[in-house]
Amino acid sequence: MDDFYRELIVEHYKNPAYKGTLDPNDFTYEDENPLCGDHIRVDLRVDDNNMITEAVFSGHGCAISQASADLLMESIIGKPLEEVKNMTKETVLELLGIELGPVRLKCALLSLKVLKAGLYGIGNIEEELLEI
Amino acid sequence: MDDFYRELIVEHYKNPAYKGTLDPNDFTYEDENPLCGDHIRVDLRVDDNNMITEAVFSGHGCAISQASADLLMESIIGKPLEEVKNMTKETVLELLGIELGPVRLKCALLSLKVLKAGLYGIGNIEEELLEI
Amino acid sequence: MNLDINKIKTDFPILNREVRPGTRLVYLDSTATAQKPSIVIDSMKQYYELNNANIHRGIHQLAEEATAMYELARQKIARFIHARSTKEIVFTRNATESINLVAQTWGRKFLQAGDLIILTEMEHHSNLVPWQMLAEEKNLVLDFISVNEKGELDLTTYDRLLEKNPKLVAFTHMSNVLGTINPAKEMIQKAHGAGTLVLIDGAQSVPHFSVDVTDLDADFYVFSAHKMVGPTGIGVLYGKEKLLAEMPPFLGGGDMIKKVQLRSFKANDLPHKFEAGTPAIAEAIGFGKAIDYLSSLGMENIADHEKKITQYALQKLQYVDNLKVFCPNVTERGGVISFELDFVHPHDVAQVLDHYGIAVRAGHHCAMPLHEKFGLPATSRASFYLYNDYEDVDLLVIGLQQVNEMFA
Amino acid sequence: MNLDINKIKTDFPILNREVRPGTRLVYLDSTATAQKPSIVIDSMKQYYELNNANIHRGIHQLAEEATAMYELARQKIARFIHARSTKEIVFTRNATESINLVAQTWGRKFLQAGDLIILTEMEHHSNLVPWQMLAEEKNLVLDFISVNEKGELDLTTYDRLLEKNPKLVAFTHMSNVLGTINPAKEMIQKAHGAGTLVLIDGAQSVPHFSVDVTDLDADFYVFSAHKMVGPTGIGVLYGKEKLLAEMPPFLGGGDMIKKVQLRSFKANDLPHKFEAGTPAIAEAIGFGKAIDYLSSLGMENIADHEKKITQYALQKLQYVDNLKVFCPNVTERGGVISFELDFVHPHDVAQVLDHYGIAVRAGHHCAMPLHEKFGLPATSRASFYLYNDYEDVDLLVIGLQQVNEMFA
Ligand SMILES: Cc1ncc(COP(=O)(O)O)c(C=O)c1O
Ligand SMILES: Cc1ncc(COP(=O)(O)O)c(C=O)c1O
Repeated sequence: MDDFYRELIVEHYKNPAYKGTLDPNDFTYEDENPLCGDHIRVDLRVDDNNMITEAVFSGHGCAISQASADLLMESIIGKPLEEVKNMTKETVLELLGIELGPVRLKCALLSLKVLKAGLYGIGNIEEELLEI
Repeated sequence: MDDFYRELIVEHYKNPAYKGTLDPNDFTYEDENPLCGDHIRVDLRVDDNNMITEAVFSGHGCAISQASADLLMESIIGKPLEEVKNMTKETVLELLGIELGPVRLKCALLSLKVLKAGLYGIGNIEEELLEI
Repeated sequence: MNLDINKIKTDFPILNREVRPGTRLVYLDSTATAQKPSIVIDSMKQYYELNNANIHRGIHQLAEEATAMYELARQKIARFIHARSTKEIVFTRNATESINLVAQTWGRKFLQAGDLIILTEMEHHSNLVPWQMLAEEKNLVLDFISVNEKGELDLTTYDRLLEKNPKLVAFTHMSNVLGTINPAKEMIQKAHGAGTLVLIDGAQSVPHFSVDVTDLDADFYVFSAHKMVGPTGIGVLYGKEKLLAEMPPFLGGGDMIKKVQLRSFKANDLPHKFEAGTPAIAEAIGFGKAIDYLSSLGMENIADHEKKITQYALQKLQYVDNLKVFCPNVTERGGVISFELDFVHPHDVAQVLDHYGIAVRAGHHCAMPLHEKFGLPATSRASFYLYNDYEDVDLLVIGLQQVNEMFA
Repeated sequence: MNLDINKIKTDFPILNREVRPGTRLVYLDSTATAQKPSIVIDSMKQYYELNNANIHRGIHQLAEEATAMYELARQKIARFIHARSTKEIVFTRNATESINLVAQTWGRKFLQAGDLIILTEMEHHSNLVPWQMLAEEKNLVLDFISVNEKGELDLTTYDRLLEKNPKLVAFTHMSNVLGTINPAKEMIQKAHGAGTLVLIDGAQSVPHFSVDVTDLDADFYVFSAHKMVGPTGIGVLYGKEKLLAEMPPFLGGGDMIKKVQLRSFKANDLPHKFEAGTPAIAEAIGFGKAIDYLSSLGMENIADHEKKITQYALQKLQYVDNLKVFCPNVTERGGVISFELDFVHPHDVAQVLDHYGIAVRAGHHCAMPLHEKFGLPATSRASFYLYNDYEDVDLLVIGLQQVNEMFA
């Protein structure tokens, strides 16, 4: 625990590599988790082949939501948009490398939810993502 | 059990001594227990001092309600009306000489309820009587 | 496969009990509530001793365990009745609350003065009174599929009633008095053909035979844990997701919300939208174990066993003097037999049987209108479940002969 | 009298649990739900193993035992809160359902468009949403007693609001976030002076100090068993008999009726009128044992103990860097402390504490409007009950220092 918290999560939380905004961008979307007030925005740039070239997040929240956003941004750069659509809760959990209870899961998945909801252009995919 | 059922209750049920109606009478009142369909009517005659001279019941129902009605009639003859008003659940249970669960209690007390409700001229004294 | 009833009896601690010194319990009142196997009882004890916490919002270990256990129970129930998703499984206190929930949310929102609801003459009060209350409030019309002499629904009146454009048909899958199993699938098809939704009272079916709400195509389906070897205090409303989604919330409070401001709130997702306040957590967990227990025996085997016991009982009861079974010739029937003994009031029957340790019900069994229709104020009722055997039936018969003798 | 906490801890099996190998549980989340002593857990196991039956209508031995046990629990509760009669004690699922019951029966019957209901800014969602739903349905007006910076109700706004002829005042006896104990008796007197009825949310008071509804002269009073060392799945609505008698039934079905015909019913006497269907029987029995347990310790002693622990904790927490208690200066307070750690999200606080076996809550504690008022999306909350001791507080403090270090 000390391990994961300090070394991975706390590190990404305190020193995120992909925090910021892009202007102009090809994609921007934001959402929040009313439970804890976490708020995340994601900005992307893509090339002509719909390959992600740049990805950053902004907002505030707990270490898990911020760290997983940072890790997610890192992982999607260089990937086609289509591939991102297929990402699941498992994708994020693998990035974090830890097990999470249902409440923290919502924190961890907020950035993926923002990303997918933005890409699909639909309001509510949370449940599909979060189904336990 | 065999004892009480056969010897007291079944006996009074099968061969009630105070079953019938009085015409004319000084008092008549009837009520039923919707739970089991038991129906009891009580007819009384009183003398000038409001002393009960004759008491009979009619109706139908289970052995407990019929037997306790028969025992109750027997016990009130020769008593002043006022005394009947003060009779309680314990009075009837003593007459029956057995312990009863809450459902059978309602059966046992139906005749007293009829009697008291009639004497008080009020609709609902069941609860006061039946409170456990 | 035959159930090993001797083995099963040992799963239920209460069946070892002596009602009075020297008198073993013969429990023939499972239609009122079922007994519980140790696996169910102990799961709740264990929950309280190891995992107890409030759910859904907690981050600490206990809260996560409790939440996972509670939601796992929902999954088990969804699978048990073949629901499409856990979103279709709402936890309530009992079947009764489930019916009221539909009446007070779906009914209040979608029904208007003059709308017709079809019920049947064999309903339990719990599937009558909620609709009477709604009918009074909204000026609805109630009509009833009649019960014929045989004790079955008269499907010709049903067809005729469906022509009147009813908004809902609500009926019991199995009668708790006659044991009649109604042709739910056929009746649902007919209702849907007429554009009508169907609510099924499954309080007596889910415990006793395999139910597939998706195959039935039921719109709402309700039942209680306590009648299916589970704990008191918890029941289920199954509803098609689309219908539940359109319904307004039922009770307001913690857990059923996404967001609250002083003057407004946003309801939570299904099924939480309908679960206000701290739910029956331990009970859900016990309920899940009850499902495990029933599944491990197999609902087909349970149904078969009950059928055999019931046939045996119907045969044996013919030899009890003065005994008249209430509708003995019902074709499709579960393990419930109501009867009268001439000259003996059902209360006295029950009390004398109790003396021999035999637990039966006496009364109107929460179905006064059915009793009234047949001119009976009350009946005695023996009902059978997976832990009853032929010997229990034999003891009932002996007990009834004693009653006869006493009152002869 | 001082409580013997070491002895008490052994009454609660879960407190022996290691959350993870080598890490003992430090349970500081009793405001969400309390842990249960063996006497409560075992009473329910024993009920299922010896007495289980459906109640009220049964003549056999088990049914009579179950009925007597269920009704005895009601008596214990009536005595515990000093109700005048068991008719005033209605069993519900939880405090939330109790509030909804009042809103949907009394509220629906007696309130009209434009009528004013007074709530407060510190209410739990369960004492907000039911009134919001009713207000929307009937076009009522809601207004709120404000909470001042100190964390107490502003009684001047209350006086002003009472002049507007409100029909009901509903407020919590004790805040589940700030620990504030509101001056219920004084507030009820004022309300009655203005001709207004009062509902008190006692979810956090009845478990923690002695409550006398008759002395308070409360009109309605609600609470949940699970927060007072009792089981999940059961709560209470106390109502003055006269008020309950005037209210229409809530849910329809078995047990809440005297008589049913196909198109009409006659409601049962109090309190059964409000208890539809098979109730939470085992839970009532466990609830009764919880009352016995609390009474044996003495509510005064419990309150004293919690006061001491809370004072100790408030003092100790001053020495945790970056920690800010949410309203530390409330005068009358129970054993609840919400706080923030600068730079660390409450979810992270809770998760790191959990690593050390310390269970606290993080979030809005079902009081979003209060958090919003103070500009906090979420807080961490530690709460104390009769089984917590000074060592638990010390461990919390050490845990928080660890959090600080990790996120420094
Ligand atoms: C002040 C207050 N009111 C109401 C409730 C709701 O209690 P329940 O969830 O048991 O209905 C709670 C429980 O969190 C509470 O703290
Ligand atoms: C057919 C039927 N419906 C509904 C009910 C009500 O069940 P509960 O009391 O668990 O709500 C019963 C239980 O007696 C029943 O037999």
